[in-house]
Amino acid sequence: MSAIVKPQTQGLTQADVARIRANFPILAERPHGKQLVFLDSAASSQKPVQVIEAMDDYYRRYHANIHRGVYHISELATEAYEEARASIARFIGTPCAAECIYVRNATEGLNLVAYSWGRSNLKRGDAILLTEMEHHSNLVPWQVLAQQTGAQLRFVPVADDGRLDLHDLDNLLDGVRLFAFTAVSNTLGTINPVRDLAARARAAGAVSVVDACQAVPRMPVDVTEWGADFIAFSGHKMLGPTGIGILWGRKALLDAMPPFLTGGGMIGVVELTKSTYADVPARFEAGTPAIAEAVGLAAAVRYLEAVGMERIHQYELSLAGYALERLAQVPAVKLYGPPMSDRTGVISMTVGDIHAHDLASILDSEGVCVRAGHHCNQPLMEKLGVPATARASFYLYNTPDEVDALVSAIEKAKRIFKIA
Amino acid sequence: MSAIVKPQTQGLTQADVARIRANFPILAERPHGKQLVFLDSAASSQKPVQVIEAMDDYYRRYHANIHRGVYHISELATEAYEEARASIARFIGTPCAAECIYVRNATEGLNLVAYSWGRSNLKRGDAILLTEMEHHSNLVPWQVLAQQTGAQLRFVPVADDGRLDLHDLDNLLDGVRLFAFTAVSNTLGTINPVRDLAARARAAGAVSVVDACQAVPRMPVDVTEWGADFIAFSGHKMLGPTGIGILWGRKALLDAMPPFLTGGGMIGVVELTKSTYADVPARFEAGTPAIAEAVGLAAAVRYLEAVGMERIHQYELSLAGYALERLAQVPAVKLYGPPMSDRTGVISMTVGDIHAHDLASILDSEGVCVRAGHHCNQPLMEKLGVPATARASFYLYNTPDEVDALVSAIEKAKRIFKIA
Amino acid sequence: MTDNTFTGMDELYRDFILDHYRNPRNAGTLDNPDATFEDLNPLCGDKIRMDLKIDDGVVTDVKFKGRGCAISQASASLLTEQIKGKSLAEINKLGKEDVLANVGINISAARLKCALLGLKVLKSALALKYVEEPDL
Amino acid sequence: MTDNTFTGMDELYRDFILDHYRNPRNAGTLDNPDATFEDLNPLCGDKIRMDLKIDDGVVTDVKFKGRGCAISQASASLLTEQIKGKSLAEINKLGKEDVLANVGINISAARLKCALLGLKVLKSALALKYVEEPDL
Ligand SMILES: Cc1ncc(COP(=O)(O)O)c(C=O)c1O
Ligand SMILES: Cc1ncc(COP(=O)(O)O)c(C=O)c1O
Repeated sequence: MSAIVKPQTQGLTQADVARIRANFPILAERPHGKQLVFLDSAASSQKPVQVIEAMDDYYRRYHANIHRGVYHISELATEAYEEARASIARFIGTPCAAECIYVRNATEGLNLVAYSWGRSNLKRGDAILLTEMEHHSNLVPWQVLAQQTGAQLRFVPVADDGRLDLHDLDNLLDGVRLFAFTAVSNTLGTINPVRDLAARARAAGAVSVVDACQAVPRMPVDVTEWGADFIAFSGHKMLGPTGIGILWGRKALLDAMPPFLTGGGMIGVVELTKSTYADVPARFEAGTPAIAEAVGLAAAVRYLEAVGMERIHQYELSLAGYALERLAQVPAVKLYGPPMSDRTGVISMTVGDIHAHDLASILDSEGVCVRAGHHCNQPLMEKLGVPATARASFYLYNTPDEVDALVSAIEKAKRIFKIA
Repeated sequence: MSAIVKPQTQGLTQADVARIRANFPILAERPHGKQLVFLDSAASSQKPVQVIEAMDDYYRRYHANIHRGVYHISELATEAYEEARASIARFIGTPCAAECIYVRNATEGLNLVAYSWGRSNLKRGDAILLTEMEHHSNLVPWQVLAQQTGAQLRFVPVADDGRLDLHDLDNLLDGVRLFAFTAVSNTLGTINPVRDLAARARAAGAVSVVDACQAVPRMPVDVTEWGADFIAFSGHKMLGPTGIGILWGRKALLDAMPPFLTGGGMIGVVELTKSTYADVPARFEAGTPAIAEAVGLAAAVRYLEAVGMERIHQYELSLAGYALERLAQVPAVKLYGPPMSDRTGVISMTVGDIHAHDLASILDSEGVCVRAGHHCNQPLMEKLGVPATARASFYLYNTPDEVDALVSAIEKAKRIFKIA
Repeated sequence: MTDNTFTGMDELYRDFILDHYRNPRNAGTLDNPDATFEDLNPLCGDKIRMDLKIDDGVVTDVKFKGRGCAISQASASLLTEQIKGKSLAEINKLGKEDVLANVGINISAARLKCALLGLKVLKSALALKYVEEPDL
Repeated sequence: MTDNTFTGMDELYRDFILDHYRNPRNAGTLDNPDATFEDLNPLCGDKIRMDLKIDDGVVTDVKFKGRGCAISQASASLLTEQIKGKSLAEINKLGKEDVLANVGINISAARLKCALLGLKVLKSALALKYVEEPDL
């Protein structure tokens, strides 16, 4: 064992976290007879009873299709669906609920921008700027868009320390119509300077698209302060249900965009051969939406607000700081990503010649859940020169004891693989 | 009161229905102090505890992101997600689970075909055949496709009796690449001859797309027997959760189709500027999917199978028959749609000069939920010459007593509007 | 999500409402209106068009045409009666409460949209006119 | 969804598995192989290529190249040892059980894919050959 003293955590006290943990039923599970140590929240977070019960209550008391329903339970459902949108809008700092479009997940949100804004605004010779650390979901849609429009793809490089190399940004932005980048790397934990990047995109005449999947769940986000044009995030990573996410866009941009998916609920006047479309946000929500999921996501937002995003952020940073300190002292552990000043609670590592899958399997046998693989970041893994890493990620329900459990499990893996 | 004797229902006995009703918590609600009489299942069905609890259990015991997760709960989630797909495939009669693509709802499924198959197979001068009774979700995506490819739209007319007028079908099919039609009209209840239409489409060299939204929930459906190429339906109309639906497609067609939404989970090898894609079905499921919803939909399918689709169909028909008989005896009630031989339990009506919304409001005050409006069928309403109808639809949890409640509520509306 | 706006249907559909629904006042259109607007509630299909004659800041004539439920058509009809001879300043002050006062009853959220459609069309017609002739 | 395939990690990663992982037998490629195939498990990135020399229906030489976890690489290595000198008929009969017998332990569903990758590549290589030379 290391000589490091357990940290005085920031943001949340031990008692706060104990109260929070009591809200997450899954934390009582005992896989393989071991206590569950869930360190994969960057892939998908667990859900508090408040969220599960909000959806339950919806199905038990007032489920009905929304809109056009004149009867009482349909009115309740419609109200809940739109109130949820207002809650989410408030949570990310916009007074305009109509700027929040419900999508299935961040991936669909990014595709919506690529199809609707992209197909109608890009032409041969235009440039799209991305970064080398983008998740496949913020990379492949732009590859397809580039192929279909003849636009060119460019990339902001990732420096050796895991930060974006912004030296040449002005050159890279020249001729760019759209700059898409992640707020936080899901592999390295790097926090990017969103406000600065969005401002420079704007100055260069480019629209900015922020993949906020790893930001909205774990730090205060204010779209007004960020100043970007679009941001996308997923409900399931922020205590919410699967099947729902948000695309936020500036009203003026959304208003000018053609529909993406079409059908019931997004129309104005429909004739056999032509139709007019509804205003934003309905224009982008074709078909019966994920109503229960909207209700669940609103409950998740209320939960996060009640705890406080700044406190969650501080707490996660203190856990990550402790984990980095402890892991740095384990021989054969190699850590990736920037120093604590520029990162969040996502930690990628390799341990000697143990493949990430074997490591994750052995950790699992101790109840410790980490993700192993390329984390939907194949080009970045190529750049790091590893086929896969193991990734531990922390959230408001994790504890310093769980960091210790992670370290012990890694030591067990080393013993099994006979690594000094 | 009418002199009609309450029917001996077919398919399900009173005792069966009592047992079924006990599984639906919402049926105990008392809007405005009245017992809930839910006659809007064609818009969205209610959910049994078995479905609600399956999702609950998922979130409480084994939620994690699927794929790439090496640890135990992620394995459980992945297994449940794929087992759900296999259950749904079996339910619609295909041995090949990979032919079932998870989508948000039928609307997204139809858009997927329009974008992926449509954009790569249609060109100027090709024809798309639809019918005059299509839901906006099976109309507007083809309008947009026609606009973008230069293809031409044609329509199978609806006859006065609410059936498709198939006289001229061979002519209409000439030069058609894609024939999209609904299996059951959501406004008139008309059951279309799917097998025949699909066969004639095939003979004419056209791909057939069936909107099965109103069929899969309420009658036995076997895609092999139907012989169509694509079918789309929504989970929320068949006891399942919101936020999930299925696009079924022939494997050979799906295999040849380019991706639609792109991002994490649907890729093969990703480089910065190009990518290869995974096989079907993963190729069409970008991003974190609706995992809990898949689990919920599988529970819904198990519930429907346990009751038996043929029995559900028979029962619904006997309720609809009883409702039509009783309503036919109420002066000023005008009924739309074909005779019982060709219809299902969806009944559209108008009552004197009472606007459908007013009628639905008054029915609501008696606890009776019906839908009022154009039912996402504006061109059909135009054809029927009414701005709106009130629509009552029946499902396995409804009873003959609820038909009586509907009739009494209509009589109340007539009294309030002073109609003889 | 409480039910406090629910009221008896007999109270909602009182004789004068049915009368305005079946015999709308000021029905029709105006030739050369000074202000006009048509709007649709796309979710339910209710539609109203309103034409206004304005003389020296006062509404001297008004006609409306529409289709939809008794609530939307009757409130529009009642509104036309209310505004004839009124100054634009007075009309500007009209709000949700006035429409509810006309209808004589508090109504649920879903039907509120119906009741307010006429007022929305009226305000849009005037807004359009203001924009086009800012010195009005 | 039960946990009956879970086994101790010491049992899974026994010395001979680690040895085959760190010192794969028959590592490398063959010049002019009679059959060859490469496959990737896109979800985890494990990759294996296998080259075979076949003489008169018997595998006379085999080499493999790959990257991935200990389970996938060690099972591929074990498999190459097992098939050298075997007839195609014998190889055709190899299945999941044989791979598990090689590894010496029952493993969970997620890791099973890793263990079976080598066998899948082997079978694909032979299938491809059969298709190209049906008289084989
Ligand atoms: C016939 C028909 N097609 C399509 C739809 C659209 O379904 P969803 O809104 O679930 O996509 C519906 C239901 O509203 C329907 O009844
Ligand atoms: C940075 C980042 N972007 C995009 C995604 C895609 O999110 P989803 O799969 O919910 O669409 C993720 C999560 O997997 C992510 O971490």
